[in-house]
Amino acid sequence: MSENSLAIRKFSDLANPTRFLALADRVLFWFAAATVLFFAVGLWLSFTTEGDYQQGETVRIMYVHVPAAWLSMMCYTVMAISALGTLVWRHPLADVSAKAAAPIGACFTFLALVTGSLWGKPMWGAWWVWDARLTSVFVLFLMYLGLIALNRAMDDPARSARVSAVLVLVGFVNIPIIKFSVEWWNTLHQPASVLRLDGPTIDPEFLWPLLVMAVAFTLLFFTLHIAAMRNEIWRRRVTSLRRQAVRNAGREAQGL
Amino acid sequence: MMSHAAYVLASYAVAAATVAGLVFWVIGDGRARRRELKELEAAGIRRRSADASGGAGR
Amino acid sequence: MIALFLRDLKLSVRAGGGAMIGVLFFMTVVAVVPFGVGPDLNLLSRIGPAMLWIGALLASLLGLDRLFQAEREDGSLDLLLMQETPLLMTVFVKCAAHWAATGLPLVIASPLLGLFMNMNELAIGATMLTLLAGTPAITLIGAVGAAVAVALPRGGLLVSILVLPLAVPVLIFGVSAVYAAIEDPAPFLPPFMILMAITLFFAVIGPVAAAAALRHSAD
Amino acid sequence: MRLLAEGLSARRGEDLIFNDISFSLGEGEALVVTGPNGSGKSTLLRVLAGLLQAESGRLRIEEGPAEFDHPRELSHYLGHRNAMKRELTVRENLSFWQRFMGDSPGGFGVDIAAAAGAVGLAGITHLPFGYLSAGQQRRMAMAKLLVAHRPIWLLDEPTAALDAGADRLFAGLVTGHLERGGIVIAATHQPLGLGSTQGLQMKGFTL
Repeated sequence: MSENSLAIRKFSDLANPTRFLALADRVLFWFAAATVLFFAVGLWLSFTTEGDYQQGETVRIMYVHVPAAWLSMMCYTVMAISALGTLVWRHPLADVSAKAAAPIGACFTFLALVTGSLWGKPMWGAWWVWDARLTSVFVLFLMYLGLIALNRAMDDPARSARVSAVLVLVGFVNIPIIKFSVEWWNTLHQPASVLRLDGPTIDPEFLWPLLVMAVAFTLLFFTLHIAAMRNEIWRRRVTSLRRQAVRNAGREAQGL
Repeated sequence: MMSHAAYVLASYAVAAATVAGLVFWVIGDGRARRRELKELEAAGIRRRSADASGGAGR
Repeated sequence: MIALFLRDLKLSVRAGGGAMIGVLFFMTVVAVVPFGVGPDLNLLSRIGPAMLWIGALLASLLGLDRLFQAEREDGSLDLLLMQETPLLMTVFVKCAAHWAATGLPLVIASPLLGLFMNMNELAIGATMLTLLAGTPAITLIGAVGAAVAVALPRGGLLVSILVLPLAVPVLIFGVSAVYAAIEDPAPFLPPFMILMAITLFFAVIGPVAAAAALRHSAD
Repeated sequence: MRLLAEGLSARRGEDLIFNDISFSLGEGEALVVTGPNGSGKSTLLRVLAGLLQAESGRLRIEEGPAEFDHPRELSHYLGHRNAMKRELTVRENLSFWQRFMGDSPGGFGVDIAAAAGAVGLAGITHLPFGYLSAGQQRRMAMAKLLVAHRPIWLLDEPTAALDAGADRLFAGLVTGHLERGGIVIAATHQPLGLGSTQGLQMKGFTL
């Protein structure tokens, strides 16, 4: 709810990075507090609910795994919207947002992969199978890493913004294609013996902790994202101030 | 079931470690940037717009 | 010498450096294999060690062409050549830094990819060990290629072409050591010792050859 | 200490670039090499720096430290390129060269802040080298001459990218080096503003 209204404000009102910084200062504490609260409740719920009769204790992995997987996709969506913002509306913060989101998204995707693997080992007896869903998440992970590498390779933010925005959008369009192709590729080779990650039909026993954890992770994402955006704005200020320092040094030396 | 509990613990541990790493990275990055800004400010370099739009940024 | 090592490490970690890109390339290359051969886990676990080795070989060739070319472009190479410190020490230290920045991450990333290839613990351990022993040899061989091609425009591709054939023995003994470790009858140590010997051999002649090539490349 | 060149000649590919160049420089003496483009000024300096093999002739040090087999080990070479990494800060660049080169016998390099001050850019050593303007980069490359002691300075068009103020500043650096008993060989087509110097006019060599 609050992140929703923030999102709207972010796009309408906050063209000015300085205003964004002021707002970030105000909301960050509350976001962090809400995150901690939800995590406390979520963790308590997820350790006190009953285990599943089929999957035993391992069902508890779901409470971390599913939110992480959800965030890995949501984060990419945020980046894609930001990329649109860069390319279409030329919003000054859109590029900052996309850049700040990439490492966070990569971390959550990594988390989804690792917890999925830890879930898969006792369930399927293998750490990794080239199942359609796993594979497309893995491709997503590689795309995140590629974007981070691209952002790091270009030191001039003004130039790199549009280039990486194009790449983000291409990736966004490509993800459904990857998913389809992988699913098709996979069913061709392997019968549907593989257990699906989406698990058993969820009954309320598992639904509550899952939902609370999902909200907690989402809040965590927004907290981190806002903080990372703030860092990115600061980083750019440092860069521009340094260039200014260089120009000043030139003038002083000429005065000598 | 013991080994299953180990998997559960491992996944929560990985999650905690990843999230903690992310949080510390964001905080540390913020600290470093703020310190650099302070250093630059101490060196007498100031944003042209900062004087006008006030100390809202910090 | 330590200063040179640290500088090269810093350069490869800073913006535009290739350390992370190498690992990423390694992951991508290995991850693409199952798409080509299909998701059959038995097949994957059988070809896994070879795929990891080929991926590591290609990935460690990635940044090699810049090893001396970057130094030449900004004039640092001239100063490196002039010093009292023997040039082959300089070359060796640059190789060590390059390996620490690009080869070592590959070794560290390899167990993760081993899991993707459904390799068992023993195979993963053996692959990691052989990569640890073998990737320095690739860097040292590559240094010779990089030194030979330093003055050429678009030397990057040429370096790969020059170096790949020379790296074939490393690949052969690396992979055969891994398979020897997995399959019982063949002993692990002989091919592994040969791999170590190759690395040590190139640790001696690689810098000498590269230093000679650099001396004569100056214009 | 005395730097002697006897009958140097150098070849590039098939062409003889210069022939039979001899000079002798003692402590506190400078040689200014002048001549039109393509007359072989840069080639001469690269031969002196040991980066090119001389076709014939000898280059040696007299009354100097004994354990050096080539004068290049006692020389600073400032070529057309600055030999600094854009990604590293100025301080990292300078401290790398300081530590890597070490001091030649008979002198000490100044510390990095002092060297940056000497080229008039004291406050910006914490910035990445790539941020600096071309003139500032050139001046920082000159600061490199100060951080490690070398008795011989080989300077190839040292003031090409510099304005008049920086020119004077650089002339001061060179004069200071000469006063401390150094040897300077500079290729230039601008007057460096030095006092008494030997001159060497390169004419180019045509067959």
